[in-house]
Amino acid sequence: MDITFSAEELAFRDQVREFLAQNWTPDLARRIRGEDEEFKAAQIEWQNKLNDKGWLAPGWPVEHGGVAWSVTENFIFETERSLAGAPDVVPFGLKMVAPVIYGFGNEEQKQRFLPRILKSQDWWCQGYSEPGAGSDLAALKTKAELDGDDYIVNGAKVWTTYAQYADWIFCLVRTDASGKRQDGISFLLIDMKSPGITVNKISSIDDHHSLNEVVFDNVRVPVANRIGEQDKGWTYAKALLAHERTSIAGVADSKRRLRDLRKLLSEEISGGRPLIEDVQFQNRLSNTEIELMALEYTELRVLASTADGKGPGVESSLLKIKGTEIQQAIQQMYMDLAGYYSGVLHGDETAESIGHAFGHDARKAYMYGRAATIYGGSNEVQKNITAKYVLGL
Amino acid sequence: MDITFSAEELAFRDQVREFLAQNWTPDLARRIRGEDEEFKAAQIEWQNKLNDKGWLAPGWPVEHGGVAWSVTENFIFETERSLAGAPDVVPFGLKMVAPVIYGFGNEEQKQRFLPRILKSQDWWCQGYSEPGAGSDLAALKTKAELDGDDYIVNGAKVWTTYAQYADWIFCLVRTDASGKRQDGISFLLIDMKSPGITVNKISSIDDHHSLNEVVFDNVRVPVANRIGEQDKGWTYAKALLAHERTSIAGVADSKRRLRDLRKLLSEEISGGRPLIEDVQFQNRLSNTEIELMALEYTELRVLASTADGKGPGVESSLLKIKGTEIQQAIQQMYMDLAGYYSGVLHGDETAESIGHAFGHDARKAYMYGRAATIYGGSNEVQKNITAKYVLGL
Amino acid sequence: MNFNLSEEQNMLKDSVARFVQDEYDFETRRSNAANPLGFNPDNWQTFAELGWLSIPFEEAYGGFGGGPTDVMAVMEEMGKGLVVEPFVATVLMFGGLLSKSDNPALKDANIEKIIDGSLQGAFAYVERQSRFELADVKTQAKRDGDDFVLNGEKTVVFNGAAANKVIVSARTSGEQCDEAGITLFLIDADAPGVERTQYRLMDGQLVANIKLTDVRVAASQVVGKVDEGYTLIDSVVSDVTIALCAEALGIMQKLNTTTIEYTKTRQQFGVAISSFQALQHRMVDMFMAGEQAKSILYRAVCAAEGEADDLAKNIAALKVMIGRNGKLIGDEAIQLHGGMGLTDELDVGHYVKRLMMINTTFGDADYQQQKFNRLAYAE
Amino acid sequence: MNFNLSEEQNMLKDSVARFVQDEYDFETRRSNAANPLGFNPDNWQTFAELGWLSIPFEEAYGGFGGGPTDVMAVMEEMGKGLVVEPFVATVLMFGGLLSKSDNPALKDANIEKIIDGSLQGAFAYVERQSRFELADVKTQAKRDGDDFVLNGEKTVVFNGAAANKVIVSARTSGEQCDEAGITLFLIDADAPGVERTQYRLMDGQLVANIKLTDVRVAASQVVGKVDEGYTLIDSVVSDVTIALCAEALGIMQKLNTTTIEYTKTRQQFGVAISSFQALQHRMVDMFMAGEQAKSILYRAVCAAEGEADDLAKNIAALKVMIGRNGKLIGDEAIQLHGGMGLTDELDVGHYVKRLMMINTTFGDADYQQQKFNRLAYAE
Repeated sequence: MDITFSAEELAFRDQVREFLAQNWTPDLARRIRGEDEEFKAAQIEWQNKLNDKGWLAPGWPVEHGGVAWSVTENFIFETERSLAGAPDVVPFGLKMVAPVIYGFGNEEQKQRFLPRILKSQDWWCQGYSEPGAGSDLAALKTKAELDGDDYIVNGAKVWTTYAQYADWIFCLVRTDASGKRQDGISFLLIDMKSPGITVNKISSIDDHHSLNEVVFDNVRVPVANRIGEQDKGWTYAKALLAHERTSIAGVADSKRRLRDLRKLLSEEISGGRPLIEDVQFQNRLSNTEIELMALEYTELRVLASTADGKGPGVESSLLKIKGTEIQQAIQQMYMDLAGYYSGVLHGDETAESIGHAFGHDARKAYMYGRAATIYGGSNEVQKNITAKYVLGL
Repeated sequence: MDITFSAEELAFRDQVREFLAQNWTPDLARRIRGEDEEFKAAQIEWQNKLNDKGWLAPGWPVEHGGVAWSVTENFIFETERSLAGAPDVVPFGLKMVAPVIYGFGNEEQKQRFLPRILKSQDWWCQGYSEPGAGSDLAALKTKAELDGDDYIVNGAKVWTTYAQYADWIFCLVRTDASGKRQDGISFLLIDMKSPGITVNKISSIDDHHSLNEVVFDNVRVPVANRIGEQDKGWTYAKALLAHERTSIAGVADSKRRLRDLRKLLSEEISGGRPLIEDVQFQNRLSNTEIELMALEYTELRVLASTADGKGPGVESSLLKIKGTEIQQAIQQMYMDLAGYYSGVLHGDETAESIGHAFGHDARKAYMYGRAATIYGGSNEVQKNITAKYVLGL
Repeated sequence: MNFNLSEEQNMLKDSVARFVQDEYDFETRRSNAANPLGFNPDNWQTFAELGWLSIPFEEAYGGFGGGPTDVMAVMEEMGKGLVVEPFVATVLMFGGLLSKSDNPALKDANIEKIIDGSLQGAFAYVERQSRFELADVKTQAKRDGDDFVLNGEKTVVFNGAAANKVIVSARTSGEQCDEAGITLFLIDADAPGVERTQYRLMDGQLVANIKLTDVRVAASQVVGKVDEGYTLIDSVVSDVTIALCAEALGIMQKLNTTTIEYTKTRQQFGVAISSFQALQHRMVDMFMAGEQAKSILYRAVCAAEGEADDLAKNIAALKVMIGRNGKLIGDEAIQLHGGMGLTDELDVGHYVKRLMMINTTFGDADYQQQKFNRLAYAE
Repeated sequence: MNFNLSEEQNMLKDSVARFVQDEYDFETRRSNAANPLGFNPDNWQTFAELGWLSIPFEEAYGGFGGGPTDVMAVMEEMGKGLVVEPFVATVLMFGGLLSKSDNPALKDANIEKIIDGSLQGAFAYVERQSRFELADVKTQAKRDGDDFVLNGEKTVVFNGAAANKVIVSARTSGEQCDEAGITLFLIDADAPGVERTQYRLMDGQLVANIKLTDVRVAASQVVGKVDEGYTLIDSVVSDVTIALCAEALGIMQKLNTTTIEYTKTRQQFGVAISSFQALQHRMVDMFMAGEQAKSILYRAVCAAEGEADDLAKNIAALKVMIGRNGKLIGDEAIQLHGGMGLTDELDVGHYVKRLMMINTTFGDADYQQQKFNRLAYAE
């Protein structure tokens, strides 16, 4: 039992802090909060800065441009990044499709896709969920039929985040409908510029455009874009799901959000007293903070066990469930702090001219946050998985 | 929408208060808190006083000695009784078997059993649950085989409250194992003095003797003691279950317990301040009090709907679930109020000489109270019932 | 004791239900909300014709003379339809203050116009710093001869964009948070010195901030008595709280029904998700939360009808439970709808947003619980 | 960064686990608790022989020199066996105060005897009025020449019935709730003027109230410094809190395992109740509660090992979570065992009772949360 930092680790922390101080500028922070193209350009700029430093791809094999951080270094980086308010990378390319490509792709695929992901030249999105198959991934119906050297893909994917920006989509498609539901699924990489692809915006409750439906109408996809073997896609996707759950936990970001919330609570006056002095609000804060203190160590335990070669495993469901519950509890506190102003939509007027500057952001985060317990396998499905594979029920 | 009391109802309330002031004496209150025979005698004395006044059996047909109170009168009586700290009647005879007897029994059975119940000459207990069948009542295995004018009963019942005092037990027994599980069950009244009956004490977590196992070894029960038709017992029992749930809610008693708790909280000092001034404890109190304020009206709505001839119906599950949750929340608060003294078992010393006088009682109530969410059909089963019959799921 | 509506009340409730059924499908509601006024003025005329705008007013002024039960019956149904027309702002808040003000001249001049639908009103009581404290009033009113001169800013004024007249709380004496020293003024929304900034809330309401710069108001336009406005505010806020909670109950019932229906049709893992026991138990929790909310609403309405001593405590309890149970039902409704619950096209999110705004209005569940604690446990 | 035990710690943990496995089945435990001492003295000798009684003491006094991690490893396994022998009272509390007291004479005279098993100790800190406030001390100690004379009453003294010696907190100066002015005295349990009343707690512990009437104690028997006892108490209570929480973790793990096993065998409605999804999800909640408790225990142990600045905050957080998650697990364990969970014959209720006593000791979850709030949010 030891979590004290070594001298080397402390030096690394200083290095991270220095990097953030120089590169995570207020101007970049402002632009990244923007909409559409402004956001996209700023996000890419940020990722390129990380890549220039060689810090964009922890966990990737070093020969493909990854950085081989220890669990502790990773923890230090994430903590510092988050406390500085800098965002995570967009996960679809770097954290989701890349591990599948370097884990199961062929050499040509690795050479073709990984460098462009590192340089943020391709923006990726994820094509898993379908209108009929939400958390029940294996029920997917989008089908791919072989026609010479191509697959012909027909069907639709939904809840596709940032599909409107994407150059590529990675998809689970059905190549054989005869066997068990998990069999007969293949993993395809599809160019979003292919003829026959339509992206339909989904208006969502956060009044922000992030979700889309992606429709495939006789889309031709070269067989060369298939990862691994035909009909074995489920195996490749599964390896990735545990990782997705772990990163959804968002522990470092929740820590920063709580810290900022505390500050706002000490500035907000209710009945002549700062709201932070209100015992009821203190209890809500500490209920969440204590869960988060524990979850931070749960995550470290999972990471340490991964480093020991045991893999994140099914305990990652716990991280996903608790992590998203904590996120939502924090979002709720921001809403309650903002009071009447939590309802304000952006109009011609800025939030500042109306009331609290943070009301609008609180609402956006709250509404978008409703998705966290649903995507990546709903929390109910995570409980089913835990009941079956961890508890043996 | 009207709940104001009429002049007649106010007069009735005064009458109830006067009765309680005269009959619910401190001496009786002391004895009824005693153990074993002292408790039993005091309980019977109290029921006889109610019977002398004609108030023992609300809901019974008047011709059998019942009192035809309106919903409001019943509410007034229960509220006043509870606020005075007087206990409810023991339900097994008066509230559980009696409605089955006057509802489904024959004339001879009515004449034989009802007067003795009213006079508390027979102490009844309930033989429903079995070792293998808890909330799944219909899985019962105790069997009764016809032999001339008798049934021969073999099997065992568990969790039988106060079987050690009982003169009679009403039982569900299996008379036919061939059909659907709910069919082939009969409803028998069995004399506890019958040869072949053994009562085994179950030591329970409250260190108090209330639960028992009742074993039947070739017990002869006259067919005359069967209610209604053979194999139709489930129908009679079911009619009773909804009523049981309603009375388990214990709204009036919870009101008194909360009132008394408030007083104790204002006397207990923590860090120089009365505990009632602690915002956290206030919130726990009000969380429970507000639920109870609502549940009181839920109960009134159910009662009013019963009075309109609509029957308590399946909504009674809600009363049972919420009512028992409230009881347990109150028990927990007493425990937390008592602090270290919540753990004190009775020994040679009285509770007063050790620390808080109420610590021992708090623990007993808490431990016994764990049963409330389990008996009468566990709260999980109540949710299944509500899902199926109320929500149509 | 009875919890039945009178025949008249049942007719009223049915008429609102029928209106919602026939005239207020989800797409129509969307276009009503998108109207530059924030609601559909034709509907408002319909409300006038159906007599709904007269409900809480005394018969002497042409009103229906309805009480809390009548208002509850109407609001529950309006909740089910997510009606955006400003019944609460104009009739219950603005109209309520006038109605309870004991000022015949102002009543004569205004109530009739509310009832015939020609006058839109608003009550401006929130300030930037006030949070949920009704007595936290910085807006100043200085006497100048027969007039008062108002300076300050009010925020989040419900129906503030469409209102022809606004009742404004302002300080005529006392310190910033004192209950004494608050006076209510009836002003024209286009009076010189009144500057409005309109914006939308997430529940579709069009609201406004109102800046007051040397706004001159005749003393005859004081609603109630000088320095004694707080009592009037408190009483009307109490009535309106019941109304909003009845609206919330309608919404909760709608969300429960919708969620149950959705889970019966949604297939996952080869079966309808309504067959999953874990979800069934959670829907039972939603059902119980709705029934308990209904009970405590009835309790508060009975207390208001009977002018019970513990009315304030009942109303605080009501607001706490509506806030908490509303949150439980809203959260579960979205979660059980899965991805569909996140879309703006389904009505679920809109119901949830309205529940959230009702929770916030006049203080959220936490705030109201502290009020309850003070009433119940402070010696 | 690593969360592994050292080889030595693993051996220690295994030896406790083996003892529990071999020597501490449920019936044996029951008879150990029923012993007039409140525990089995033969076991105590075994503990001494296995070296467990030496764990936290400095090597200079014959100790093992163990730290928080060693104690955690032992206590987690003791929790699983519901061991009633007073390891916490004698070794960690009584021994801990001596060990941290910087008083070589008292250490020389006592620690060796603790380690060889011949000395039973107790720490008397609760008073009738004190609730969870360690500084609320009314017991008076007046100086009289080279002695102090003690008067007062201590309640709920763990191991108070069997203890040969007792450390008593008493006030030598200051007001009733002041942290300054508390002094710790080492007294013989059978000294003149000491009157003990023993009784049992629901978790099987035999405890005592101790009345002190003109009890004369030499100044040389002051543990630590006069008037400065509070700092010592605070430090030892912090260590013992971690130990008790490790015990609680062992109990929670045991309850989780037992409950899962029970539901797999218990049939209702024709199937094992473990197949009901609603119960499965609740068992997942129990599992998550246990894992989170384990994580925050590790966090507190790491903070203690590293003597971190925010140790106090970590310990308060630990105690809150152990209290709350312990309650969740205990409640669910009983509920999912149905009627069987209510019987004294099954071990479930006994585990739950011990969890409840641990929650109460040094302040329950609510109390500790307020402490956390003060540490975290008071400027």
